[in-house]
Amino acid sequence: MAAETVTSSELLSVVASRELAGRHAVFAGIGLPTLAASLAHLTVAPDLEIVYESGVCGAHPSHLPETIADAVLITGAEAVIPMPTLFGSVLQGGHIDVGFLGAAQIDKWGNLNSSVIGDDWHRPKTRLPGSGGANEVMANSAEVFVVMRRHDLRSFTEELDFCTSPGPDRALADGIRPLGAGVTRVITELGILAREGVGEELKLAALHPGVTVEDVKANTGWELRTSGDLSVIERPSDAELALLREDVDPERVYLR
Amino acid sequence: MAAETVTSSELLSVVASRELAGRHAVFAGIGLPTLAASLAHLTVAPDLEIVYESGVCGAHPSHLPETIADAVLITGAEAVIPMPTLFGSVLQGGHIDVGFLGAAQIDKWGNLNSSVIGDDWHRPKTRLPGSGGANEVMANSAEVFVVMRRHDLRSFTEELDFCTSPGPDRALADGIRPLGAGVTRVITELGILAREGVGEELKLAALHPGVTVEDVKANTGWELRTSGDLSVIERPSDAELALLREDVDPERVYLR
Amino acid sequence: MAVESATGTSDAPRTTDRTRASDKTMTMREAVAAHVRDGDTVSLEGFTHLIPTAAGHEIIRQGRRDLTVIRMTADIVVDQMLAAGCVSRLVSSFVGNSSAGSLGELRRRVEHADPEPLAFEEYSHYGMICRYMAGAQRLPFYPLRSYGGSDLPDVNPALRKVTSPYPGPDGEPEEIYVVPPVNPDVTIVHAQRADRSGNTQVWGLTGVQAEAVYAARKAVVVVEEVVEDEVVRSDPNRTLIPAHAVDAVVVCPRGAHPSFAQGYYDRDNAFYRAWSGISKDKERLTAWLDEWVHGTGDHAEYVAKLGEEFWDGLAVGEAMSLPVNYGRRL
Amino acid sequence: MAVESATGTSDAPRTTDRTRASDKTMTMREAVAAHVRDGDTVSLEGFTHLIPTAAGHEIIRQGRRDLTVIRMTADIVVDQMLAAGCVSRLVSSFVGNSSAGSLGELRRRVEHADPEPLAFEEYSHYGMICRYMAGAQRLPFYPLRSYGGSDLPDVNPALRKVTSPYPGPDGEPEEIYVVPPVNPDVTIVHAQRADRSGNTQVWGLTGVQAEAVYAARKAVVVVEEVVEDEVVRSDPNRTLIPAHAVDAVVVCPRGAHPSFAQGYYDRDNAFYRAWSGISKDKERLTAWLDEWVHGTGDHAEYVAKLGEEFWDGLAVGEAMSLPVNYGRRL
Repeated sequence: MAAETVTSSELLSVVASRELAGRHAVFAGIGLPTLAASLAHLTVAPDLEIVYESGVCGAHPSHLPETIADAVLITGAEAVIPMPTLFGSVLQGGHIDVGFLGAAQIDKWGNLNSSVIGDDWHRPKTRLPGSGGANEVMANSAEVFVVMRRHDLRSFTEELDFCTSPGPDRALADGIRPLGAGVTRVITELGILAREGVGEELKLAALHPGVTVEDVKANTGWELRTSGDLSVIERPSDAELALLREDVDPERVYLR
Repeated sequence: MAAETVTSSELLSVVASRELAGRHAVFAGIGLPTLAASLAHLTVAPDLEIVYESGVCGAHPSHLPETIADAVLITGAEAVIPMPTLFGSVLQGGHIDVGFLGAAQIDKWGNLNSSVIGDDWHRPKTRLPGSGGANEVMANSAEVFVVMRRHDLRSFTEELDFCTSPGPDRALADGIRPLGAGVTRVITELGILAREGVGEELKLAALHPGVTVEDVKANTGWELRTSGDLSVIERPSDAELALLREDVDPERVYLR
Repeated sequence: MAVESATGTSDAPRTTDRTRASDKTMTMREAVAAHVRDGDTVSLEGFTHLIPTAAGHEIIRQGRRDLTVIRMTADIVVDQMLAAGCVSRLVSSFVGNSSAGSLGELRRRVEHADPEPLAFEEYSHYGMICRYMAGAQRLPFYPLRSYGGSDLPDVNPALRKVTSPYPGPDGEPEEIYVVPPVNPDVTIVHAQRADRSGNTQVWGLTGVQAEAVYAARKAVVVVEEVVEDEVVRSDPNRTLIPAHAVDAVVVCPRGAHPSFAQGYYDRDNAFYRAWSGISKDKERLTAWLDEWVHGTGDHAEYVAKLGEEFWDGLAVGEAMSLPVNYGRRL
Repeated sequence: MAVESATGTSDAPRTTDRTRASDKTMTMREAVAAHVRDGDTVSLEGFTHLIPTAAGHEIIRQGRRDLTVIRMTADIVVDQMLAAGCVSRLVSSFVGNSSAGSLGELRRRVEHADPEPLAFEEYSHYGMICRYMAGAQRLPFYPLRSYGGSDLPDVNPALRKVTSPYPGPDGEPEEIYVVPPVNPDVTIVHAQRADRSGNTQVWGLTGVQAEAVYAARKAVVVVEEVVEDEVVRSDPNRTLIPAHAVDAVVVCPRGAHPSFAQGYYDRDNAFYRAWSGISKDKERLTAWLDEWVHGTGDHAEYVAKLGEEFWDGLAVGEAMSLPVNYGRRL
């Protein structure tokens, strides 16, 4: 199992899983976040629970789920709760340590756009799906991890076309007291950007082996600063890859 | 089954049942209101549903329930709903046609006191149980029926010692838009007081046979006015009494 | 004494002319004809599970126009209703084909006003949930900790702020966003089973269906099967929607396809993936509607047209819940 | 890169150090010792059904003082805790012995400050429910259509008004009362069953227990029985309280007496009727506490002392729910 054969999905899943060390409750969609959380459960976060946006807590699926509402997530789960309870008591109630989000655009404060591409919301160039629960995941999770396959100037922008899910800095400017730290980790094919909370920009914190600071800067739309203790990300270990490939996604549904 | 043998409980139950003609959803506690609603279901209101404060809808009890939470109300019921749904969606949501309430004191506007006797809430002469759901039943039911065994100056007062459950007139004066008509019927051992809605006092609307207007006035703490079409209440019919005694409460749990 | 009905002072939208004991079963055709009118505000709920697709198709067949559709996840059924010209306004928090791709018609309407503009009110999921809760609870607004710093309030004037009358944790006044209630003219949901009077039981993902029903002036429940009263009454906690909130019960097996009904049939993931392609091409989309909606008289024909082999592919096995004891007085 | 925990900016009371998979079972003695401290705000919920009496008794045995007790229906268990001197403040919406009579100790405390005053915050039922909902949902307030024109706001300054940012039905500004959140230090509820990690299943009357648990910093679930994981997982919709909200699971059969546990034992109506007499006489009340609470080491002793014949009188028969199919992928 040589490191060279590691796919992008495997790499991102393994790196994200390490960031979940010690966490208890994760709000995650299907795909890389589920793979990361499932791997973390087997390695660095044995008590980890994945809460799905559909209301499933403590799933024990017979097959790897294809959607957050896959019937296999429900059968055998520990609890299935109504949506008002999920969003009201669990998410807004403050029970989520880490929420996973994706987005079409992210800026240096970790604000996210998943609504439209183009200047005019009313007549967008591209209509995207919108918030779903992203606005709430951002507002209420203790912290948010963003996993982006693509690290390029289209996604990492100086200015968002539209802010769907704001971080705490924008909330404060709007007179609203933020409850969480916002985006604290952005995990991409190039490395990891990180910030800790209010008033902090996303800085380059770690690089994948072989990637340079210049590579990342060239693909980031704002003037990216580098963390003082910039590190190189350890390659996925044989143990991590074995668990991921044999236990988490043996049919390679997501490990494309 | 001569009318002379009719007990006070039977009389009040029968009279109250007639007032439920055509109603669909009743919010009722155990005792006379349940008897009245059960009898109405067999006579003037075949579609009547009793919703209990405990969250039971469409009960089919094997025995006459002793409390609103009696286990026999739950087994075999059509629905048992959580308290936030009961009070939020059913009651405040506007699904109750008639709410039944009791009280220690009632005034001419149909405002009710079930909190304290005595001038000082902080150091009352008698501490009563308080609102329970009465404040909400009053605020949200389309109309409220009050069944009072005792019709005397202690209960029918010019001024309440404390207003626990206000009618719509007091709500308006407090700047709150009322949703229901408040108390529209007060059924006692002497007769029926009635009002239709905002701005109206309770007036004497009907008398039991043998009771005089003066009897009622002497036992009412405010200057009671009489309705233009004052009527005499028909005695319970043999059919009503038979249903009440044989079908509704054959073990005479409440028909003392 | 004559019993007069109190008029009260309420101008709230609720009607309480629903009866509990009566038989409310009717066909989908009858239910849509009776309860969905041109210009209505129609809520179709079901979060990825139990999506009332068959009801959407019947609305298309009956040619309803100028509807305001309220649906958290505006997905395939909404794209179909848009393409059929039923919808002039959409209120939603997610306009995508699940995780499987895009909604072609919706994007043409929004991005190019093709063939005509679509009025769109954008919320987040919890914003929609709170609107239903406010509607169900007859509240003037519902507070939520969303939207602070978002651009959504700039394009949706319904998102407003209230100052709490209690000091915040720092002792200073605290502001919070609120959403207004929604009271649909009719809410349509799909469920596993109900009795004839409308006591509706749902398991698996229960979404926001109960709140959407309580918020509505009228409610239609579409079910996989109508069961005897004894079945429902053996487990009253399973009744998510009591009869007093229901106006019509429609029996429509497999009416949630391509979504799923837990314990009845599985999700048709292949159709979700196919929809992005179908809907991207207006001609293909029109042909699909002609064949599968206008070309079928009702959902039973649609089901038959898909064929037994197809349904075998979505069949599920048994995983029965263990019973609980409600107790009986001895 | 070292993983550092984000401090965030939240000063909300929530802790997320609860784990899902671990075994949280402990004895009542351990649970009360660990989670109920002098001066705490303690919520005990269960609306006439599943009242956590045994937990109240253990709080008495351990001599807790200066508690603020939050309970919608302050009934026998509250009267007992008052008499034992545990409680300095009560937050409630109904202070009566069900429909069976009075609470003697409560009335002495309120009417005569005997033996000492009781701080009392009076609400209505829905006011209490909304306080729990605001607490669970981390809201600064919760609006409700109660209290307009009531004297309750005069004696309870927590009842305040907010003006809706949307016009009322008449186009004019609309005011509504609100209540503040409650976040108990610990909520204790009784339930039929849970697994070892705290996934708690309740049937029959479910009251406000889930909201009271979610509102609390810590939660103790007392159950009639702990069951194997497979039992809970056979019916995940029955789980009212997920493990992530639970800190301790206490197995305590018949711990809800004199209230009832649907399907397990019936209500002891005779004791409810007797309580008015017992509590009216301070000496009788003290003797009752000495014999039945201080005089028993734990609830198992209390149960044994009542005797088998007694429990036979509260036994219930079988009325099993019909199972539903959750489905299995083929």
